[in-house]
Amino acid sequence: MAWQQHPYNDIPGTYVFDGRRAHPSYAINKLLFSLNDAENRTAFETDAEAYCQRFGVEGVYREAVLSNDFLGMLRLGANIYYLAKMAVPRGVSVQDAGAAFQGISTEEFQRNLLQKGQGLESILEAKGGYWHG
Amino acid sequence: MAWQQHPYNDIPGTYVFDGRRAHPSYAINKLLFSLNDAENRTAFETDAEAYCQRFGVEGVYREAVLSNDFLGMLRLGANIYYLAKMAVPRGVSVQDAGAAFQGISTEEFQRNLLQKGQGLESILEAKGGYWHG
Amino acid sequence: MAKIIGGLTSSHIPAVGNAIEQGLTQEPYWKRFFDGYAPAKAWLAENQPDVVIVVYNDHGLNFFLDKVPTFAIGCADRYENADEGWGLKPVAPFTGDAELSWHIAESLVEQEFDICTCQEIKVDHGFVNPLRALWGTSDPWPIKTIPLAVNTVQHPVPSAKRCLQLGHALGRAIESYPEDLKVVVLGTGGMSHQLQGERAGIINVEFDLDCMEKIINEPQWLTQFSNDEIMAQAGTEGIETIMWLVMRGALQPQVKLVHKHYHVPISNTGAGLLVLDNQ
Amino acid sequence: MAKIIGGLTSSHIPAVGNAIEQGLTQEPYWKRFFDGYAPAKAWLAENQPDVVIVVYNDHGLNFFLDKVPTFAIGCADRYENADEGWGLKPVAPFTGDAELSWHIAESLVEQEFDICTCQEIKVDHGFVNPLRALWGTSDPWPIKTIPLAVNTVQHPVPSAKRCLQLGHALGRAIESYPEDLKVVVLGTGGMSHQLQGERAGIINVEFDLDCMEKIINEPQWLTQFSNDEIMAQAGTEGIETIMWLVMRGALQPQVKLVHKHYHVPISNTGAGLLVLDNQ
Ligand SMILES: [Fe+3]
Ligand SMILES: [Fe+3]
Repeated sequence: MAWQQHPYNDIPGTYVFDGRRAHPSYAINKLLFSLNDAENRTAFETDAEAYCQRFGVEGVYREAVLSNDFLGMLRLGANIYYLAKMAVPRGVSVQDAGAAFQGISTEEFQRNLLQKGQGLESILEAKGGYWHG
Repeated sequence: MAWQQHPYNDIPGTYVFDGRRAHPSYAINKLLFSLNDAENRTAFETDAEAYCQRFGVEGVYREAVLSNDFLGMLRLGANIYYLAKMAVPRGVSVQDAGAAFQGISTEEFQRNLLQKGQGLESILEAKGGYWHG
Repeated sequence: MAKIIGGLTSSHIPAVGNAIEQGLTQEPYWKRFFDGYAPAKAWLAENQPDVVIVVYNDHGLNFFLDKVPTFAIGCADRYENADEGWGLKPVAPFTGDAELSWHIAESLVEQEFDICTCQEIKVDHGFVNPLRALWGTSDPWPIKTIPLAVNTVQHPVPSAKRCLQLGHALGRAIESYPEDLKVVVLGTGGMSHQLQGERAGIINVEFDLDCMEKIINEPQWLTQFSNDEIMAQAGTEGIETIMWLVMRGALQPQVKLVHKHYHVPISNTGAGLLVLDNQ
Repeated sequence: MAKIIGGLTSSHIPAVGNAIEQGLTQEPYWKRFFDGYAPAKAWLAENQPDVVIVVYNDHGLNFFLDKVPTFAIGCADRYENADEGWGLKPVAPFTGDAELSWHIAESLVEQEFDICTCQEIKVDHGFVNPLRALWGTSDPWPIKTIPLAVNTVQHPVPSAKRCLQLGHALGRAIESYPEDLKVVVLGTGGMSHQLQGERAGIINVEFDLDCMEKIINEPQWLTQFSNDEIMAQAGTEGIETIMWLVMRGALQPQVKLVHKHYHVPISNTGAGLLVLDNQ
């Protein structure tokens, strides 16, 4: 048993979705993928415990699902795109999850994003040739 | 619209399963693939017409399915491996289908195959190094 | 013979589709982003391509982790959009061109690309949103489409170099097709963003603009970087920008820049739009 | 480090599994075919490999035409056999080695093979029957397995040359794995046969024997042929023999022949068994 090391493991605050992360979390991701289907979403809402059992989601994975612990699910290896299929209908956006990872509010997370656009027009003018309306 | 020609189209008595064959026969192959599942096989046995409709199998494809016309299905583009999932449980083997393509009996088809083994040991002895028991 | 008349790039994030759906494109947050699509729309209206090859990644609608192909091509005459789990109403189905798809698949396999052929694909926001932004949401759609899916979700992900090489092979495949067709190739996704981890929310304007400049006429620049290095610069989901190289590789070595537009932020991302004339 | 100790080839046709299941292996039709496996079994018993990479094609159990990858690798710790539609009782599940699988997948993508990673695979007779013939049907199985599926069903199919190159890359991938493991690679399928069309039933003993001879220490011989030429010689389903090249490519340029066995007909096919020592 030997998971290989990668340079991307050294990028701080970053969880690259590779085999090492995907392998133990296959069942939870399969459950999340199934929520593409509206009938499955209803079945999940109706009896989340039975739904976990159907997909073999157990232990800490099951606890995270049943308690809507989206941050915990991500840390356990849920893929962010699959997670969105459960979180978004429950009012938790991908930005909410990003903010939670940093321990800040979603408003602050969004303000930080807006700040990346500060001075954009002058940067683009310096580069030249960009559309400006 | 332009299906490309291939040298394999010139091999006599041969239908290579490429895009040109697979494209128009997608629905019938999807129906046949579904028969991997025992529940689906029962549904198909119970009401083959409804089953065809469920998979969008229509026209000549539908007629071939409903009349157990395995040779017709092959000629229409059913893949031989998928076809076996319907034919074998109904007592029609891949060898029966091969014989039907040639218009001979399965016994004759099998005799022809057995003849390919005639003189095998002396051929192998000439080559050298083969196991002979 | 078929001719690649141009290449485009576009963001594909879900929020773009939502903004269109909810009529927000002239709201302050969105106005500059969407207004920048007008010159691209004008070029498309003038040049009237017949087919668009959409290079995109699936985000868990059509492909699950049981089967993650590095490269996959749609080989059907029709592609459906579908609910991705958020309950959004799917847009009208897209018309494909199965013969052209199979020709491309055969050519790519001959050129030693190990493509996955898909006779049925549910196309997700990564495919749909750039088409909505560039052609306008419509039913029926005014152009034939061929999905070309690149795995950017489940690592290992193909390198920038391999994506550019796929583009070269794609260009040869399309231009060896005997029917007179005007084709455009659309690279979607990116630019810099990271959705998960404590590093979520990074946007690297400088790296994005370097990518935009270089992809125009020096795309091999991006192939100097490993995926580790691209993710370090552009975020884990920023790796999507490698898909632009598939588009770029399909064009001639030197192309004419028609339009260049960059906006930030759109949702969590830097958003870049290029129109490259290949004629 | 992991070491590839040898390579084997075997027929994988359904009838082999049926004969084992029904206890027919000593019947006149089957005796010579199955008796020829004894030296292979003895070599395996003596050399005790830990893992077998099974190069096979799926025949419509795990992969449908909606997603046909050229090359796909199992990345799981367990693989189930399943009913293929004929109602046969599945054999016991197989134990995988997910870490080794992911290492191979990462290495192959780095070496520019566009593999499809599969975290779940139902393995069909193409995978199961060679294992039953070589190790005996058992529960649990005495060896870890990794499925490596090659598309030989839906054309375009990879060339013999590409298969041999995949083998070279597979060899490098396995032998760069840090764990001490003894690995064998098993190429399944073939040899000449054609199931459909008026040409059904062809068997080309001469071509089969040429393939067997050349694959031992001159496998590039087979790469001179296009798939059209191989199908003309060996039948449409005879194209499966290209999978032997994946096995052969993973070994050293020169190997020691341990065992060579050919029988005809088995069902509609020529059946070849090779044991190649790579030590
Ligand atoms: Fe995306
Ligand atoms: Fe086979």
